[in-house]
Amino acid sequence: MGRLSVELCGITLDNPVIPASGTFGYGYEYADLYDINCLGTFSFKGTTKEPRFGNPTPRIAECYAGMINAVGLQNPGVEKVVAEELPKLKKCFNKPVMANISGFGVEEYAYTCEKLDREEQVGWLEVNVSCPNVHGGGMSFGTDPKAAAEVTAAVKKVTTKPVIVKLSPNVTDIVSIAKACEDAGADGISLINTMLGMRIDLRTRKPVIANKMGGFSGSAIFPVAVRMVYQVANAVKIPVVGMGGVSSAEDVIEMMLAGATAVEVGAANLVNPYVCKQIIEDLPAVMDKYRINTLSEIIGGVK
Amino acid sequence: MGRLSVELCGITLDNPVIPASGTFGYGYEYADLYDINCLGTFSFKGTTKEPRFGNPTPRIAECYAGMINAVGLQNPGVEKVVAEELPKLKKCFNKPVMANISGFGVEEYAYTCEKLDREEQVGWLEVNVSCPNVHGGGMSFGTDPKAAAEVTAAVKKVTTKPVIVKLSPNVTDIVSIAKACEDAGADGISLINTMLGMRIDLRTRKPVIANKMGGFSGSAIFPVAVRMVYQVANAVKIPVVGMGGVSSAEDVIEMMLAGATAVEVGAANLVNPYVCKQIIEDLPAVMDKYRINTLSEIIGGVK
Amino acid sequence: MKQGIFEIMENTALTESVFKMVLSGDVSSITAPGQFVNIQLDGLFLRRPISVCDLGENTLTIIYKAVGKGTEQMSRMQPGEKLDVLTGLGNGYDLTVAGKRPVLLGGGVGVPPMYLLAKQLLDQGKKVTVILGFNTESEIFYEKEFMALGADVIVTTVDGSRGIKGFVTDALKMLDYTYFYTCGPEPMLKAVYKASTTSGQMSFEKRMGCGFGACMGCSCKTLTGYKRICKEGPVMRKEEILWED
Amino acid sequence: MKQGIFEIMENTALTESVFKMVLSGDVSSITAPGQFVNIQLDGLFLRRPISVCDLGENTLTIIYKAVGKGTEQMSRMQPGEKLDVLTGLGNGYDLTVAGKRPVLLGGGVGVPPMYLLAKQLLDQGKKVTVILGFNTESEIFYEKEFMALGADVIVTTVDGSRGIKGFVTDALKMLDYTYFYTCGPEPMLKAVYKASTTSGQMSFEKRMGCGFGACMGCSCKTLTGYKRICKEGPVMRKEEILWED
Repeated sequence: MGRLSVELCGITLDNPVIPASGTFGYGYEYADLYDINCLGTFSFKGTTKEPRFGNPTPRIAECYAGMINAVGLQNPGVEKVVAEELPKLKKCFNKPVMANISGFGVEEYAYTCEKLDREEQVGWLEVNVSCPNVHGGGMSFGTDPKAAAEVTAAVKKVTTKPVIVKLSPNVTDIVSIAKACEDAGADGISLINTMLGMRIDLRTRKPVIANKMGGFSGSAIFPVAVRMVYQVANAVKIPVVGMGGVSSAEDVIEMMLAGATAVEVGAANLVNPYVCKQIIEDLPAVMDKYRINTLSEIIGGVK
Repeated sequence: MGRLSVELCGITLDNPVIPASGTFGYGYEYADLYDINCLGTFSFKGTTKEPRFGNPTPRIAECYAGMINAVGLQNPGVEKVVAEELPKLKKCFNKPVMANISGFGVEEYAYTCEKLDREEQVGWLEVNVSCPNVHGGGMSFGTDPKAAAEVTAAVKKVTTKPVIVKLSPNVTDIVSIAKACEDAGADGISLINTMLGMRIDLRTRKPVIANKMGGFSGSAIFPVAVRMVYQVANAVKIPVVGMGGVSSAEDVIEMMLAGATAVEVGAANLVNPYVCKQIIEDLPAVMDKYRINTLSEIIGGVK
Repeated sequence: MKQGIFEIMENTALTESVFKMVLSGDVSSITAPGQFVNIQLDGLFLRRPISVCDLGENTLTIIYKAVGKGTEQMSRMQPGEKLDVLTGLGNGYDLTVAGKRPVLLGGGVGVPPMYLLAKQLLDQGKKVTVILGFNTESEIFYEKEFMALGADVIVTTVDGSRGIKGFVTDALKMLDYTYFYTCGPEPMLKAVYKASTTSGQMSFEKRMGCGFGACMGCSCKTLTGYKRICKEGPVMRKEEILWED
Repeated sequence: MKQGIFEIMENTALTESVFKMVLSGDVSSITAPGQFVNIQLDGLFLRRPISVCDLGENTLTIIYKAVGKGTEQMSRMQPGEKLDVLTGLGNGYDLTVAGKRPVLLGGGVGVPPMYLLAKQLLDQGKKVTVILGFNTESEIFYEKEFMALGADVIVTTVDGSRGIKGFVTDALKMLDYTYFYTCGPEPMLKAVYKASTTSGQMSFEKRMGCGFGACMGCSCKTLTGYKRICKEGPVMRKEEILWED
C-alpha cells in the first residue's frame, strides 16, 4: 500500500483519483494521451440496456466556472459494450473498471447490471439513479428514497460485485436517500451527480441547449458537493465516493477530509485532458505541504 | 414609463435592479458611494422580531466564482429597525423599500411583518422562508410546501402590502413550494436564496466557517437560479423576482427572459460596491445590442 | 492531439469583427486542412474550438469572428501573450479524392480552413477554384491571399456590393469541377449539398464540450451511424450526411 | 472609501514569504494609519484586505505574506500590472491619545501598519519605541526602515536567533511608555492586553466579506456593542475589547 492508496469496497486503488462517467468515454481517447493505468480506476460512459443516441444538439452550454450538458446518455447499449468496448478496454487498462449503469425502470437497471456483473474487468457497479423513472411519473429515481432503494435492491440481487449508488444533488434531503440506499444493501454511495441548470442565449432568446435544461458541473458546484459528501459520510457506514467540481490535488484532499474514500473528477477532464494524471502526480507534494502522511488516514478527517 | 421600468406587484420600478437583502445593509454604506435613488429599490437586511448577533466568526469562505456566508441574520431587531434605521433611510432613499423579514416560527414572522406593515416607506414585504422552523424540528420552512404556505397565510393576514415569498433552492421540487405560497396568497415569489455549501481549510482541517455550512452565492450559482426562475415563472401567475449570481446587465436580461419581473443582485455588491449602479447604466446599451426595446416586454420571453 | 503553450505573434483585425491570429508553438500534431484547435481562455470554462487557416513550421494561423465572450476576449489579446492550445483535433479534409479541378466554397468564418486546403491542393498541381461568400463588401477578407496562392477566386455577396450578387451556390452553378470542399453556416452547406453535381466534403460546426471525443456533446446522426463532430468530423462526406429537419 | 485602479510600481520579496508592493494611484481616501485596502485579483471572487504600510502623495505601500491563493497570486505579479483596489477602509489608529512616549508593537505581518503610524507619531514629535516580534531571524523585515524613521527599535524572536528571546511582551515589560498601539496575531494581542500597563489600541484581523460594512461577515462583540471589524474596526480601544474564548 502506497501513500496514495485507498480501499474502496474491498478493492485496493493505487490512488483515489477516478475520472467520472461521461467524461472519459470507455477510456480510449485518453489512452492515446497517457497511460491510463496511472488512474485509481475510471467510471465508464453511462450504459443502458438499449443503445441510445441521446438528446438533440446543442447539448453543451458554458457557465461561470462550469458547464451544462444534456447529452442524454448516448451509449451503444450494454450488449455492444460487452462485445466491443470491454475487449478494447482490456488492451489499454489492466485494473478493475467501474461500470456506470443507467436505466428508466427497475428491471432495466437489473438487466444491465446482470450483464455487466459477468464481466471480469468490472470491479464495481456504479448505479446512476438520477434518470427519470418512466413508470413512476418521470421523476428521477434519485429524488425519492423509496425509488432509489428499490433500484438498489434490484441490482444487488443480480450481482456479487460492490454496488455504488450515484446520487443526484437536486434534492431537499440527500441524507435520507443515501440511508435508504444503504439500508437496501448498497456497498457505497457516490455523489454528487450534476445539478439541474439552464442558460438562455440572449441573441436567439432560446435556451442554449436544445433540451432546455441540463446537468451543471465544474468548479462552480464544488462547495455544494463538499457539503453533501460531508452530510452523507456522517450518516452512512458504507464508503462514499466524492465528486462535483474537483479539478486539483487540493480539491481531492478537501473531498477526502469531508468524508470521501475516493474522488471522481468530471468536467475538468473535458477542459484539461491530462488533469487526472496531473492530480495524481501533484498529490505527494500537496500532501507534504499539508502534513498528510497517507491519504487513507484523512478520510472524514474534518474536525 | 421608461425603457427600463417594470411593475412589481402594483408598484412601478424605474428599473428592475434590486440589491438583495444582506448585501446592502439598510442602505447607508452605499449611499456614501453613490445616490442609491438610481436603484429600482433595494431589499434591506433580513429583520427579525428580536435583535440577533448571528453566528460565530469566521462567517465567510471563498469559493470558485462565489462565496459562502453564515452571518446568521445579524440585525438589531424590528423595533430598532423601525425606530432608528428607517428614519435614517428616509434621508437617503425616497422610493418604496423592500422589507426583508425572517423568523423562526409562524407567529414571529407575523409579528415582524405587522410592525413593518405600518411603515410608509415599506413598499413590499419580502418573506425569507429559508430559516429553520424551531417548532417544526429545525427543517427550513422553505423546504416544505405546507410550512411555507402557513407562513405566507399568517403574514398576509397582517398586511395589505404586497408579500413576496423568498424561496430556498435547496429543495427537490421548487415548483410545488412556489405554488403552495401562491395558493396561500403570496403576491410574488423571489428566488433563489443561497445554496447550502461547505469548504474545508486544508491547513487546519476545519470547516472554513465556524458554522460548518453556509449559504453559497455568487456567479457560480447563476445557472441553477435561471433554471428555477424559469420553472417557477412557468408555474405561477404572480410575478417572480429572480436572483442568484447576477452580476451584469446581461445576467439581468437572461433572468428576465427566464421569467423574472425584477432582478436582485447579491454577492456581486460585496465585491464591486458600484455594481448595481453600473448594471443600470449598462442596460440601455446591452438592450440595444440584443434589440430589446423595453425591459418589460422581455419578461418570460424565452422561446 | 497535443496540448501545448503557444505565443501570440500577431492578432490583427481583418474586418470590423474578424481577426487573424498567428500563434507560435509545436504544430506537429496537425495533419490535415480542416482540423481545428481548442483554445483555453482565462476566466472561461470551456475551450474555444477554431479551425486552422494556415500552418508554418512552428506557427499556426487562425481567423475568428468576435461574436461571444471568448472570441471577444481573444480579440483584445496582444502579441507576446500565451495561450494553452489543444492541436490536431478532428479528421480534416481528405485531399486524395479531389480530382483535377476541385472547387472550394467558404462562407463567412467558413472561409479560413479553405486557405490551407487550397494551398495543399495547389501544391499537388490541382486547378483550384475558390468561391468566397460574404454578406456584404465590408465583411470580405482573404480574397487577395487566395489569389496570391494561385487559385481562381470568385467572390459572392448577398447584397451584390462586390462580385456576384447572391450565394456561393449561384457561382457554383456556373462552374465545371471534379469535387467540392466546403465550410460555412449550415444553411449554406445544405444549399451546396443540393446544388452540387459531384461528390464532396463539408465541414460542420456544433457547440462542443471537450473537442476530442470524450463528452459526446457534439454528436450527430449520419447515414453511416452516429458520429462526433469533433472526432469523426468536423468533415463529413456528402454521401454520409443525414439532414435532420 | 474609494475604488481605484492602481499600477504596481514594485513587488519584491522581503523574506522567503513576505512581499512588499508599492502601488501608484489615488490615495486621497486614506486618512489614518491602521486602515486597509481591499484588492481584487483575477479569478478570485472576494477581494483581499491588506493593511497600509506607508503612503506617498500618489503611492501606497503594502506588505503581505504569501500564505493562500490570493497572496500567492499577488506575489507573482509584475511592475506595470494593474489592480482594482478599494482604499480608505476601516477606522485606523487614533494618534491624539498617544502621550509623549508611545510604544508600538507589531508581530509578523502585524508589523507593516506600525510603520505609517510610527512615521506620523514621530512627525508629531513623539518619542516612539517600536517592538517588532518575529519567530526567527530569517523572518525579520523592516527593522532598518523603522530605525531610519528615528524610532527606537527592539526586535524579539521566539527562538532567540536575534534580539530579545521571547515575545513582544517580554520587551514591553522593560519599557516605560504612555500608550500602546499594536497589531499582530490574536494570541499576541491578548498577551499585550494583559501585559500592558497603560491604555492602548489594537488592530484585529478577521475573515471579511466586503470590507466596507455591508455584509456583517466580520462582526464581533465588544463591551460597547456589536462592531464590524472592517468598519468600526479594525482598531479597537483596549477598554472596549471583549475576549470571546
